[in-house]
Amino acid sequence: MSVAAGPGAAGATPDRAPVRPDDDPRAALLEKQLKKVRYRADALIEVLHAVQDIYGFLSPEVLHTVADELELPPSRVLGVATFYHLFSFEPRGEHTCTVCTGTACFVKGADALIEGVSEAFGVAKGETREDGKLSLLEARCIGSCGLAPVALLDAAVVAKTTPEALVAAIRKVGVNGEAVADDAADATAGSDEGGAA
Amino acid sequence: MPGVSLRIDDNEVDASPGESVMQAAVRVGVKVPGLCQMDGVSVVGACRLCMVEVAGTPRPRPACATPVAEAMDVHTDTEQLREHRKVLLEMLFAEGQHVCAVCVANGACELQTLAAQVGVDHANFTPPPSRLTMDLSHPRFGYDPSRCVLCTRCVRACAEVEGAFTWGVAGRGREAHLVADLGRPWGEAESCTSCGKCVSVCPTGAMFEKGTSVGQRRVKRALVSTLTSRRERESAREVLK
Amino acid sequence: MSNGVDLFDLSQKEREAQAAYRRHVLCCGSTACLSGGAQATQDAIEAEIKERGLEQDVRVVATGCMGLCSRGPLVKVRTRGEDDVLYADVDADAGRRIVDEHVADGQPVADGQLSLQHPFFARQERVVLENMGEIDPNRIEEYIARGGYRALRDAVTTMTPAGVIEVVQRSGLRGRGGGGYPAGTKWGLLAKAQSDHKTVIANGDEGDPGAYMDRTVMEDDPHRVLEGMALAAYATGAKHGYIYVRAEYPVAVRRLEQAIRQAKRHKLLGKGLFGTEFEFNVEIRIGAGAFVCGEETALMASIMGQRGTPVLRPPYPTERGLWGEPSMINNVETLANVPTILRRGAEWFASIGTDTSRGTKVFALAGKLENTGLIEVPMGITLREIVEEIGGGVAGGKAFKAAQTGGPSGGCIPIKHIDTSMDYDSLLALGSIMGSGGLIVMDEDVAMPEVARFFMRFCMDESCGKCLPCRAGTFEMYELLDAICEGRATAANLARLETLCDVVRTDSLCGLGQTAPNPVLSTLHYFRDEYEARVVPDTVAAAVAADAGGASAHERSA
Amino acid sequence: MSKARVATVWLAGCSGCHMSFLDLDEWLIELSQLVDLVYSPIADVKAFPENVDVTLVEGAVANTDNLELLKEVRERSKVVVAFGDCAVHGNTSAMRNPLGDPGELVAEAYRDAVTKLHGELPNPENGVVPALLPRVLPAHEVVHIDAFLPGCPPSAERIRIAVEALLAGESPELAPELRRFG
Repeated sequence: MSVAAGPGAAGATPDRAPVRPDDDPRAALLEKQLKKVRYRADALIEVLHAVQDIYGFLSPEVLHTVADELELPPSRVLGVATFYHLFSFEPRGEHTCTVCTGTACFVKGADALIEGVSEAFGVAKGETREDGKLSLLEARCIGSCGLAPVALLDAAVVAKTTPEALVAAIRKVGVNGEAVADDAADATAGSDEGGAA
Repeated sequence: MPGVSLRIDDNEVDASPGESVMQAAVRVGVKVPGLCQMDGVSVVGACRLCMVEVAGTPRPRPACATPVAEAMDVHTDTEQLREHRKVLLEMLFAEGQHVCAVCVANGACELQTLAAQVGVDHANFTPPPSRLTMDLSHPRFGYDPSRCVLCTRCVRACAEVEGAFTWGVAGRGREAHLVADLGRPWGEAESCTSCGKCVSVCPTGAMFEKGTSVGQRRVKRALVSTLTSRRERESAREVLK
Repeated sequence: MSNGVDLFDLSQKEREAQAAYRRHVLCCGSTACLSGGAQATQDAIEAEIKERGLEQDVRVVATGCMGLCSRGPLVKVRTRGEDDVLYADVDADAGRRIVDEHVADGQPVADGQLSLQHPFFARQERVVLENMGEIDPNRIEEYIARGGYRALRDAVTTMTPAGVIEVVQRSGLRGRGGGGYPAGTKWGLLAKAQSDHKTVIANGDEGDPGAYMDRTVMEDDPHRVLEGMALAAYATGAKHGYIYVRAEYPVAVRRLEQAIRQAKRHKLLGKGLFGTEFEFNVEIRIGAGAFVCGEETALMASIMGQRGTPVLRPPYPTERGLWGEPSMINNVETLANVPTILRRGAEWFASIGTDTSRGTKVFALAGKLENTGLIEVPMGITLREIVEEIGGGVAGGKAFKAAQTGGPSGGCIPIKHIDTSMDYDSLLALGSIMGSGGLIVMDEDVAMPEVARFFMRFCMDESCGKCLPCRAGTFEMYELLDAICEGRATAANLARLETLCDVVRTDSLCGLGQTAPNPVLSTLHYFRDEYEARVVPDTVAAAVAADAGGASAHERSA
Repeated sequence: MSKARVATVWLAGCSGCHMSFLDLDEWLIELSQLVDLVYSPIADVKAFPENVDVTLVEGAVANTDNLELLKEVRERSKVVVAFGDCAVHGNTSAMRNPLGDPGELVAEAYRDAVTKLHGELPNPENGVVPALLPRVLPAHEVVHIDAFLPGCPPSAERIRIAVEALLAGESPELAPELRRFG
């Protein structure tokens, strides 16, 4: 191993994610993925994709594990992870609304979509609402320019949309208005989760 | 090995193949401004302050990363280059919080000297959020990201000379910043050997020795280049033995 | 399958199998139509056909993109001995009606028909997209039945590598990723390099926001990309290939993975191909959201699992690239042209287009037009023909203002140049670039400084941060553009913006920074009055700055 | 020949630049033959006068008083010089900028800190103390500046070269070693 943090040090540090499959079922999935790429350092990006799929986001503990397993300096792992915008360092909301901000969508009013959703649900662009219900993200271009403006609600494409229609679609999957006003509404509209798929 | 001859600002220069234009220029007393270049570590050509005009090429090239060639005609100090260097330095100042008056490196700062040379006489400071927190967790050294110019000399010295790979660059664009290991405080970086090479190569006061005050920077920037050239020389001698 | 005869057999068999059906219902299964509900349409059509017991007689195929994405889901009914009939905006009900009336009774449905003689289709010339909307991208047999892999077989068994390069060179094919470097010349450079570990790389990191040509090719005709790569590998002596795909294109990744498996099974990839020594394998690498990875050296860094920061060239990748070995990067669309060029000849290809821009170009036509979608046109077509005929004119009766090509690296073409020829050199002369093929039309309502701000925001967000001019310059230019758009910039600010354009363009390390000022320069050139109209006197700007506590990063003294 | 009308003002700074000015020592006597000092923190003049030829501005613009005075200076002066690093780029005065809202900083210092100063916040409403600007600005972000005189403080030598040039109606040209920040 080329870094000072050798295998001995790894055991002594409490903040590594468990690598033994019996500790955490997700660790088994990660291990499988690491085996698949034969622990090759150049597969770092694929491994990080896998970590995000498995854990939902990249935590420092898992990044440490990845560095150890691929025998990469931790600074290089963090450097790569933070370079690419698709990697997230905090858990995403239960639902994700991703507004495409490609040129075609820009020309057709993507800004208004973001503003509309942001106002209706009280969530800032690029962030997750405090109650963890909704993340509002931007995408560079999802390649559906013919249908501009478009947004992704979880995995479903909402095409040729308007702020009103998009807000309605988000409500339909079970996200209510402002997070603060949610307590009262929760009792009536909490059952419709994951309806978008 | 047959040498090459070229012209740098109307000086005839003899150089060896593989040398950079910057190295050849120094020998005839032409000092091309630069921040990221440093003898003893690899060349990245990132600060773009050493851009020079080479006759026959469409755009200026970094002197640090351009190898000499026979009959090359180089100009290092044209009006356009001077103007561009000034703008580049202004942008560098605008990225950070380079308050010379309260800096360890005051009087021994490459950025400060360059600004004076190039004629930057005013500036604005607007550091991005990632550059705000000073890291004083290391027992011997401190790091002030608002004074970092992202030359990555420390990253290269740490990786290429010390072999610790403690320092890396994280984030991108304007949010690019140095990190130790996984972005933990420097003092907790397991890989750091506390060798201080990063501090020695820092062109500004971003990395400093604790206990030094304004204008008291002591470490020699030549440390790393001395180490590497000595290593090369002496290991050649070992082979002969 | 070990030789060409088997390939021919397979093709024959597939054609016979297809010919056994009296009717084919081709349902566009491209990403755009799917997001418009194409799956439900296809399900309804299949159910209806089953209900009527027509399965033996009618074949339903989910094809790739038919092009007119704004009118999806699209369905095409093909009947032996009759002209094809195309239906637009086909929902499940309309799909059932098409089966009831057209497929079962032979009476085309009157509503929703779109004439295939419509200029949107008639004005196109399809080379790269020749199989789009015709084949099921999941089946290698259909690709082969339309002549696929024949060019590879013939090249490997009857031509020398130099002979292949010569054909590509003679065809005049230029790189479709933006720069327009002659493909044959690039292939020649890699062929000349001495190494046993040469690599060809297909660049599918389509980063231009507003473009999806490469995505469509990879998703809907993946074998074409593989065949193009294999031809490049044979010609240059490479044994290994990578396809670098944006992570935003999961369908493309799946289809390419499947295509690679199929090609291996049919011995079209792997060792000892066509009974010769030729060997070629392909791996897929997935990006993770970084526009700069479209740049050659950044792309290679990313393939090697590193930060996608560009490095200085020279050395060029063909000298020292991936893992330090000679490597060649071609855009997906460039490679997708190659099988057809080999099959139909350099002269045929060179006869399309203009003297310096041969062949066709695929554009993602978007923005404020009646018809938007994916089109392929001969180079040299005028912008007017694209906008007015293919695009059906500006939507809602508004006036055309400008078209943007080349995305964040490109520029705009104003109305006075609408008759310009769409080729590499004419676009360059107008201060834009061909780019990868994004073509966005803007109407009178679009404010050009805001367009420039949009692209600068993009470049600022995508700058890798390695070199100073791009990292700091794109930020400062964005701040200035924002100040201009929001009415708090002075004439001095505008002058500073122009200075920064010059510095960033001249001094940046890679193409991203060198071209980032283009949208500003171009809109300033053609629409300077819009910038000047927003500039305010010093006193006004000072008051705004003080109120905001000088929230903007700009300087006020000249 | 009438004497040039010269002023110096002190915005958000430490007065170090003015101290350095006093370091001109006996040259000050010569200077007094050439100029009338019509306004200065070291002269007892209440209002900034009209028709000033040259004004040296020490300090950054940190509060509403600084802002008003600097605008007045610009309107009433032919030549305005950013005098010292605070005026030139904000310097130490502007180091609060990255910390954000000055209201929070004031609350921390006056009300919330363990070693609080007063226990109550200074109130700009009553007109005794001026309100802080959200961000400290160098002089050139507020008004046009004709010449920059960097240094913390600029040495007496720099000041003399600059003032001599300005009085001769020229733009001061400082040698590289004399225009260093800090």
